[in-house]
Amino acid sequence: MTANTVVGVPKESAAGERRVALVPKVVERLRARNLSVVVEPGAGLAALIPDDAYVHSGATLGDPWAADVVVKVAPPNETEVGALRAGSVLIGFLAPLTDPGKAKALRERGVTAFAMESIPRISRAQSMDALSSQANVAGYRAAMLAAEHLTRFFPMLTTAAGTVPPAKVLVLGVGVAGLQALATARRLGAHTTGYDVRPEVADQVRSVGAQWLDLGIEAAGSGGYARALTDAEREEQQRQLGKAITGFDAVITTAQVPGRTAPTLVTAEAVEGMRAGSVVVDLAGESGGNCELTEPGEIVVAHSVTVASPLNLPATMPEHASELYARNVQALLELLVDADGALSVDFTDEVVAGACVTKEA
Amino acid sequence: MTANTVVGVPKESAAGERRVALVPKVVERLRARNLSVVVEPGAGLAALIPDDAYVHSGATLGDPWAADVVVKVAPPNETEVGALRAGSVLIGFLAPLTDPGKAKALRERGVTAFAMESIPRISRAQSMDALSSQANVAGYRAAMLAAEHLTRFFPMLTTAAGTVPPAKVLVLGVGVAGLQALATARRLGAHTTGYDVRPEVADQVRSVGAQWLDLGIEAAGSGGYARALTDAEREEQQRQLGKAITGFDAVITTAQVPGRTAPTLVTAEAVEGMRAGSVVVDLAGESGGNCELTEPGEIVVAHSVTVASPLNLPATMPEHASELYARNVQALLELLVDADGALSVDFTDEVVAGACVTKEA
Amino acid sequence: MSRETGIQLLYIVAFALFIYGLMGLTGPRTAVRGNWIAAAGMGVAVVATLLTPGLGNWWLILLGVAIGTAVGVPSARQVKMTAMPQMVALFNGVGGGAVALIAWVEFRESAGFAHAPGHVAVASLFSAVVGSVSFWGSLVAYGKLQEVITGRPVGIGKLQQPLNLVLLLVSAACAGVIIGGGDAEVLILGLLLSAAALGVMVVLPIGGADMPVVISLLNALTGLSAAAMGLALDNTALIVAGMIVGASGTILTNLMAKAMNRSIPAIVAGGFGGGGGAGPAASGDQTVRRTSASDAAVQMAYANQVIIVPGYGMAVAQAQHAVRELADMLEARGVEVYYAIHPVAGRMPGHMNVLLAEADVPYERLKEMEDINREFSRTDVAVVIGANDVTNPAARTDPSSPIYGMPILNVDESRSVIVLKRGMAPGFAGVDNALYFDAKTSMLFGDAKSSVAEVTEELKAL
Amino acid sequence: MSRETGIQLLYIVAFALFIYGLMGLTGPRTAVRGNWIAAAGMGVAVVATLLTPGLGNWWLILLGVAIGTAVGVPSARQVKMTAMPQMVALFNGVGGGAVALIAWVEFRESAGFAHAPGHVAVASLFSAVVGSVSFWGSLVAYGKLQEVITGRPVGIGKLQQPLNLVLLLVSAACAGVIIGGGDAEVLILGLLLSAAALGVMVVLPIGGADMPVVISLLNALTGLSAAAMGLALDNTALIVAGMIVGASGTILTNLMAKAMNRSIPAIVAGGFGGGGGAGPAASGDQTVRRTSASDAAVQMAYANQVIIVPGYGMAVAQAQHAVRELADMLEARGVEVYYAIHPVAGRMPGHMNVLLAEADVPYERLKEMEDINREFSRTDVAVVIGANDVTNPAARTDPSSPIYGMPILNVDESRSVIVLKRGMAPGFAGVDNALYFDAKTSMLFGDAKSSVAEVTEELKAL
Amino acid sequence: MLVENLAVLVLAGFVGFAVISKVPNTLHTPLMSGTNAIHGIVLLGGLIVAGLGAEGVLDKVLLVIAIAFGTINVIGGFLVTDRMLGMFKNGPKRDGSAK
Amino acid sequence: MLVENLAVLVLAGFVGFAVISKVPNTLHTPLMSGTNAIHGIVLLGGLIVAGLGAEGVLDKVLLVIAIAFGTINVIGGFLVTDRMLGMFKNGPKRDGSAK
Ligand SMILES: NC(=O)c1ccc[n+]([C@@H]2O[C@H](COP(=O)([O-])OP(=O)(O)OC[C@H]3O[C@@H](n4cnc5c(N)ncnc54)[C@H](OP(=O)(O)O)[C@@H]3O)[C@@H](O)[C@H]2O)c1
Ligand SMILES: NC(=O)c1ccc[n+]([C@@H]2O[C@H](COP(=O)([O-])OP(=O)(O)OC[C@H]3O[C@@H](n4cnc5c(N)ncnc54)[C@H](OP(=O)(O)O)[C@@H]3O)[C@@H](O)[C@H]2O)c1
Ligand SMILES: NC(=O)c1ccc[n+]([C@@H]2O[C@H](COP(=O)([O-])OP(=O)(O)OC[C@H]3O[C@@H](n4cnc5c(N)ncnc54)[C@H](O)[C@@H]3O)[C@@H](O)[C@H]2O)c1
Ligand SMILES: NC(=O)c1ccc[n+]([C@@H]2O[C@H](COP(=O)([O-])OP(=O)(O)OC[C@H]3O[C@@H](n4cnc5c(N)ncnc54)[C@H](O)[C@@H]3O)[C@@H](O)[C@H]2O)c1
Repeated sequence: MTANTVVGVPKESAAGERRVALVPKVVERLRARNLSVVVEPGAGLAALIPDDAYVHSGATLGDPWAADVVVKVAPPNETEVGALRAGSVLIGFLAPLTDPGKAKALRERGVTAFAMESIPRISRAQSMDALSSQANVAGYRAAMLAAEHLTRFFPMLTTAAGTVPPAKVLVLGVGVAGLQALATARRLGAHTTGYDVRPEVADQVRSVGAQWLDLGIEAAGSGGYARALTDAEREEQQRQLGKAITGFDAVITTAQVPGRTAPTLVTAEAVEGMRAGSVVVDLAGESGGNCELTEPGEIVVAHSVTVASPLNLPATMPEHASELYARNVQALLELLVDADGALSVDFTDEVVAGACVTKEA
Repeated sequence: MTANTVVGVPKESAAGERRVALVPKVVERLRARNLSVVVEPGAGLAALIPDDAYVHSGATLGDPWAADVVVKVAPPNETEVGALRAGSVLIGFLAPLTDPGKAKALRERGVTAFAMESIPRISRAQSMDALSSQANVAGYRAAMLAAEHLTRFFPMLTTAAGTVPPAKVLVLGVGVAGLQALATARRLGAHTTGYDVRPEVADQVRSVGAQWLDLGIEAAGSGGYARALTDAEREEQQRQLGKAITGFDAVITTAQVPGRTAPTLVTAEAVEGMRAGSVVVDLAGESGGNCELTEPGEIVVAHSVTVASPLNLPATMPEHASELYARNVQALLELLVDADGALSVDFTDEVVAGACVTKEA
Repeated sequence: MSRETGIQLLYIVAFALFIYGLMGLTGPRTAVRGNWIAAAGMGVAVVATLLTPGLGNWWLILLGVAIGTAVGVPSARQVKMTAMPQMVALFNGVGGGAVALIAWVEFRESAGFAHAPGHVAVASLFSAVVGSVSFWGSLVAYGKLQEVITGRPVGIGKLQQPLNLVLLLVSAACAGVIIGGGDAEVLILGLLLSAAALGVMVVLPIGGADMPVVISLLNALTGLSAAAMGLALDNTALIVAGMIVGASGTILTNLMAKAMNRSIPAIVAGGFGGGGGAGPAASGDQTVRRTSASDAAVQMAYANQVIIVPGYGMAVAQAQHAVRELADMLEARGVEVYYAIHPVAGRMPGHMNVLLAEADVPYERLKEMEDINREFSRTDVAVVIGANDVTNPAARTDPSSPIYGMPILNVDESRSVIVLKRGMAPGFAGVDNALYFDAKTSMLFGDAKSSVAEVTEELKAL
Repeated sequence: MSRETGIQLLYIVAFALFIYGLMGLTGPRTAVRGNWIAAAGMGVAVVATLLTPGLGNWWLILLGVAIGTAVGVPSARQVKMTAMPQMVALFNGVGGGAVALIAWVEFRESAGFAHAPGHVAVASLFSAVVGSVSFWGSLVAYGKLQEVITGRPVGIGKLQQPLNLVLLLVSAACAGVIIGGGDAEVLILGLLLSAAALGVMVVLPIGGADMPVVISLLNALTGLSAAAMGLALDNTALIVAGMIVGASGTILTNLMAKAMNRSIPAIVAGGFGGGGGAGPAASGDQTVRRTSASDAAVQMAYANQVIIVPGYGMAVAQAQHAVRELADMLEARGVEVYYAIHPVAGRMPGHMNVLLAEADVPYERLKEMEDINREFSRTDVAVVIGANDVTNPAARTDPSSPIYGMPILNVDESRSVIVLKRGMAPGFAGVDNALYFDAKTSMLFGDAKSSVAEVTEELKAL
Repeated sequence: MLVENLAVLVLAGFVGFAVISKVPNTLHTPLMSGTNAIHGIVLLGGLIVAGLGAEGVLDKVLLVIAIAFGTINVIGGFLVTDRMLGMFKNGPKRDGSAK
Repeated sequence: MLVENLAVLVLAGFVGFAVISKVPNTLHTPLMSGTNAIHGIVLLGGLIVAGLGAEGVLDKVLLVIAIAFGTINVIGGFLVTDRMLGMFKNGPKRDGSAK
């Protein structure tokens, strides 16, 4: 490995992906750590970051694929895998659990790859936790999306033309995204309620001023995640949720179990029970959705209820989403290089080991 | 005039108009006042109100144009004017100041027409003030729209991946819509500032927790409205605003002077001065817009700044917008009928006289 | 133990009961009990005195007590609540009168204090002067409050002060001559009469609104005269009781004056007017009643139901958090609190909702106009915070008013109304509000945020 | 005016100064002045006494005063701040000792109070007993605090109470015989010694943590003995001063016991342990220091800069509005207040921002970790409200900790730390926090919202 | 004797001062009325002077008036105070139920 | 005489009681120390008994000790209290600037 490692930032190729892996502010910081940054021309345009800004912060424009370390947001497509230099390092979301083929291709290419989603969620690695940072954006946007599609006000308003009651918002699955969705909806004046299968979430739900919906089903898994429910539990949950959901104007679902398809929480019947004009925002679309009527990436209207399943919400707020992601990447990069900016990867480190999906043989 | 006046509710024909002039709740109340209501099938669909709901509340489905009183939201198009029965009464937004031809056509048709926007803004008539009720919806949606198009967060968030500062939102022209936009943006966590030419607005701006931008130009007109600025004042205003706007992430403009084209507050130059990714939401598009780059009804991106000029924001939240509008209409109707539900219009009443644009000869 | 000692011990018990009772009187919870404890002390003191060896003239004593009881009990029982202040003035006056009379008799009995030690004469004469001032001053105060005499200041202008000084000097001169050995009855009469004139002259020029402070001051003076009489008679109970009343009465007078924004010297100098504590801008001849944060606090604390009526002023003051805190505090005391949200309160639709949501007021506590209007007649206190037009009864009653026909919140139906605003300025519609001149309305002037905070603080102290 | 009268008047002046000084001592603003006013009163009293006609034995007096000054001044000047409590105990003890000795001398000089009125004997003997108890009890208290004697309770178990009773009865019996006419010196010696043994026996079984309450109690007793001596010597100054100390000391003892969650009877019965006011769940042998709302309030009120560190507990308690109010109050007093926002405080990114924005905390007051970490060393008080992991120094120092490597807020660098939480439960990471056992940390246990509200209330009372 | 009385006087003054430090405005009037009743203690003076010998008719008349005055002050004072305080009791009737 | 003294005693008790009603915990220790200094007034007893005649040597010795004790109590008490209170003064130095 040579000193002064070069970091390449390609333009994202996935449809609708407006994020970029590094932002100028972070480029500056990496420069201070003796790293060179090569940015593909136009890489930041979708996030409204002009090339100038990168140059200004000390990056050069050029071919990112020739770099020692390539940092991306979305997993590389086949062409991009092919463009990677053998022996180089790739950092980005790599979907190792849902798309194991990608890891294989990378291994074959002789690339050392670190998946952002595999970084262990331990205290020390919080600054690299891109799942959290992007889920946070997604939660905020989900609440906005619900407000946008609802034909009603979120806040209560007493006016000369009558009083509008506050919208009732239910969040199913209260992880990082769910909490932020609850908090944002409440800020807008909605009456918020949260539900999860992990019992410790009750306090967290209350801590953002929301109410806790208790269905009596507990399913805490390991590492702060939930476990999958048994069939009996699932049925009971659907039945009870179906009843509860009727009273809500907007339902935001974020329930996921790592590496599995998302549990179905909102049945077609439950949607039918909702008032006309209500909204379901399903953030679990990528893993199949929490709502039976979800068509990932689409907005469908059924029984006058809007069911939206945006696939990549963080990309709809590209500037801050990129900025937060870039900071995560920066924290990981700083773990991988020494003081001189030379790559020096310690594979015994818990974080490095956890994140690494393939290693140059 | 016969007892038991029939009120007709047609389906709105204007493009993008999702509102409806009466909602089931209000139909019920009118029934209690001895009025019959005929609803055109499908009239409520765009607002996600099924025909059933109307029938359930006591309306009949049928031809609304044969009714004694036709209530609409948007001004009637030529066909609709033709469908009106001579001697009938029409209530709705009629744009009397900007489209005097419509009044003429209605007069020729022998219709008595009341324009919702002409109802005097006096205390007693507040419950009929559809300008306020719809401006309120528009202000709320404008803030949401700004948040949606901004590539950044509205609220400040300190996270493991860095701190995001609160968005700075400036509202130019702080009438009803402007105040609600300020309040909504602030709820979402933005740092808000308001500007207007009427000096009494300063306190109102502060009363929703926003800051007051003082440029030293005062132009209070009559009836609580602003007067048009002189040329010198306009230039001075544009110059100063141009400087101030640079520092804001989102600018929402609502400045209007009744019956005139909207003043230009945000020059092309000012837009150029804004940070990439910033947003201008121009609510004055209908009367030409407050921003030089505004294309009414369009979303344009110039110098990486999004300039959105939604034309009929209340229609994007049809259920509550319709409900509030229907309440306004109901209040006016109640003024026009006697206890038996017979039409009995007192043209000496200040409100009735003000609202009336043509009278059956 | 000698009988003397026993009497002295009883006196100690008596004043201990006075003090204990008085401590009770300073808190609303213990006040009733405190009053009766003090009364028990009085009983002990009277019994102790009656045990004095060699006491005679029983029929005299009995007669006096019987007359006193016959007059005192019914008048105390039957006086109307509204006439309480003048009753207190009267009771205070007769107390002062008793002191003056006793001093007079002592003078006569002792041939002008011929053989008494110097301090006895001084103390007796002091009590005579103060007692007489107190008696006549109280009578004038009574007359003013009872409207027997005009409530407006009556004075002789610039000459007032010199005249009062002359009267004071005359009584002092009489006293001096008596102490110096004079024993002519005219001396004591001169002393009593000049003191009487002084009492009348000092109180006459003071306006009716300031009377409570004046009565309190005379009360403290009567206390001091009692203490002086105690010194003259070498009676501990009198000394302690009189002095306690003198000291606590002085503090109390000060507190009262402060609560009314008056200074005692200014009041006594007779500079103040007859308006009933008029607000800063009483419109026309109508007067408004001011209240203080602590009074407002007590009123709310002992209410069953309080309705808060927020308006544009609350928004301008950004007082929403303070208001929420006040409501919390009241609820913790068991008071039912609701917020009456008028549809056009503030300056934009839903203005109050936005603010109250920010302050995290539970939705269930917010009541719409139609719902809450039924509640006002069942409400003890309506607290109007920076709202004006939306509470203006002119909207119901005055067809010429620009707000005629606008539905309003019927705050005037509640048992009492407290209005928080900065001054008497009108609201958006620019019209005066008759509510402010209603007898059951009291105004707490000041920025809404600070006023609410003050009330909250007072509540905590209760 | 006779010299006697003059002396008496001086005594009145003296105790008036005591009372006035004591009133000053009850508020932090006026305390220093109050202390010197009381001292001035003491000067007046001493001068008045020295004016007593016929006073002799001047060299004796001079010698005593000289010795006292020579011992008292340097020890008061040089004692370390941390040793203040035992110093107070010592000073109190010698006061009690003085009383006992004087009573003894009086006994000897008057041949067993042969010709004195009954109450003089009673009062003298009472002062002797109480003085002796106070002297020896204080010495033991001193020894415990100075760690000359073990701080842990030393007792003889079940026999303690009966033994103490016997000792009390013995001294009472001696007193009885003396009053009955006995004049053998052995009687007074027996009385003094049994009282001495009683003092030792009562204090020995009490743990070091309760010593402040015990000292206060002994202080009140010494006051009473002084008052008794005043009765015996017919000296008003002694009576008033002694009684004031006796009464105020009793109340103070009660207040202190309440603040420490102790009951006086329980303490005196010797039921309590030696731990230094241990928290509810001191981990291992480490102890935490509890504080009270009022102490926390004083600490914050007199700080130049306070940093508030909010965490998940603030969110759970929904204490954001209360915290904002506290900060406002501090700022109104001129204290600089900042909020230190840790990037992962709470349970979601930006958790604290959302809450503090709801409470309308100005953005300028929110400080990010990197910025505020430089400030802690300049900060008087860091107030940690329901935060735990984000303040845990183990993240810097203990590589085996699950939070090792996480950047934290350096609250431990500030001059003092107040932690508000419900108990000793760990945070999200499940690890103990060494911060809580730090000498400069004090814990205010309870729900964050109510604790903050209490502190605010105390602040208002300051 | 005088001096002892002075001591008592001063102490009583302090007591009065210390007791009435901060009372809610609403209690001002009842408190004034209560202290008013207490200084009805002047009745004692009347009793003593009358009981230990009053000779002339005028003296007797004056004393009867004085005693009657004192009695009115005492009895009326306490009764009126009690009535005033009664008004407060109506309010806090649910006081027990509140925390 | 005794009875008058008792009156004084009772009144002084009330004063002590009324003055110390509610003090912040932080002032407990200085307040205790301050009252401690005040009861150093027992020094007066020593002065009187010594000054009005003590004959035996033992008596004299005892009295010197008593006076010394009293002096220590007074002087030490006030000084220590002042030092304790000095710690408070460091804090509120900007008190003037605050409102
Ligand atoms: N809601 C809407 O959509 C809307 C829109 C436009 C107009 N309006 C009109 O606005 C009015 C609303 O009625 P309202 O009762 O809410 O308000 P208002 O009638 O305007 O009265 C507000 C009162 O608050 C007081 N105030 C102002 N600042 C204050 C402060 N800092 N602290 C304490 N008091 C303060 C003012 O009196 P001082 O100056 O004496 O303190 C004023 O009288 C109606 O007339 C309504 O028609 C409403
Ligand atoms: N911000 C994020 O995105 C995020 C996400 C997931 C996890 N985390 C983790 O969460 C932790 C956050 O640290 P933190 O210091 O904010 O919180 P913390 O370490 O979880 O500690 C919170 C403390 O608050 C106390 N508490 C709870 N309820 C309370 C109440 N009602 N009143 C008073 N105290 C109360 C608890 O102690 P008692 O029970 O004794 O009162 C507890 O020790 C970090 O470990 C972080 O890694 C953060
Ligand atoms: N240690 C750290 O510093 C750290 C950092 C970030 C997140 N975390 C924790 O990680 C955890 C997971 O967060 P996430 O947002 O990635 O979760 P996620 O996206 O995996 O799942 C979202 C939520 O869905 C819930 N869920 C799963 N199945 C469900 C079902 N059948 N019904 C209802 N709810 C169901 C889960 O419990 C979870 O709360 C959280 O507890 C979070 O606090 C910890
Ligand atoms: N009496 C009532 O009950 C009642 C009811 C509703 C509204 N109103 C009042 O009516 C008034 C108008 O409200 P609206 O929302 O219909 O106003 P609008 O839509 O006509 O105008 C919006 C705002 O633009 C401002 N503006 C105009 N020219 C400007 C310029 N060159 N620069 C900057 N700002 C400019 C105006 O002052 C106004 O505040 C408000 O004051 C409102 O309070 C009164």
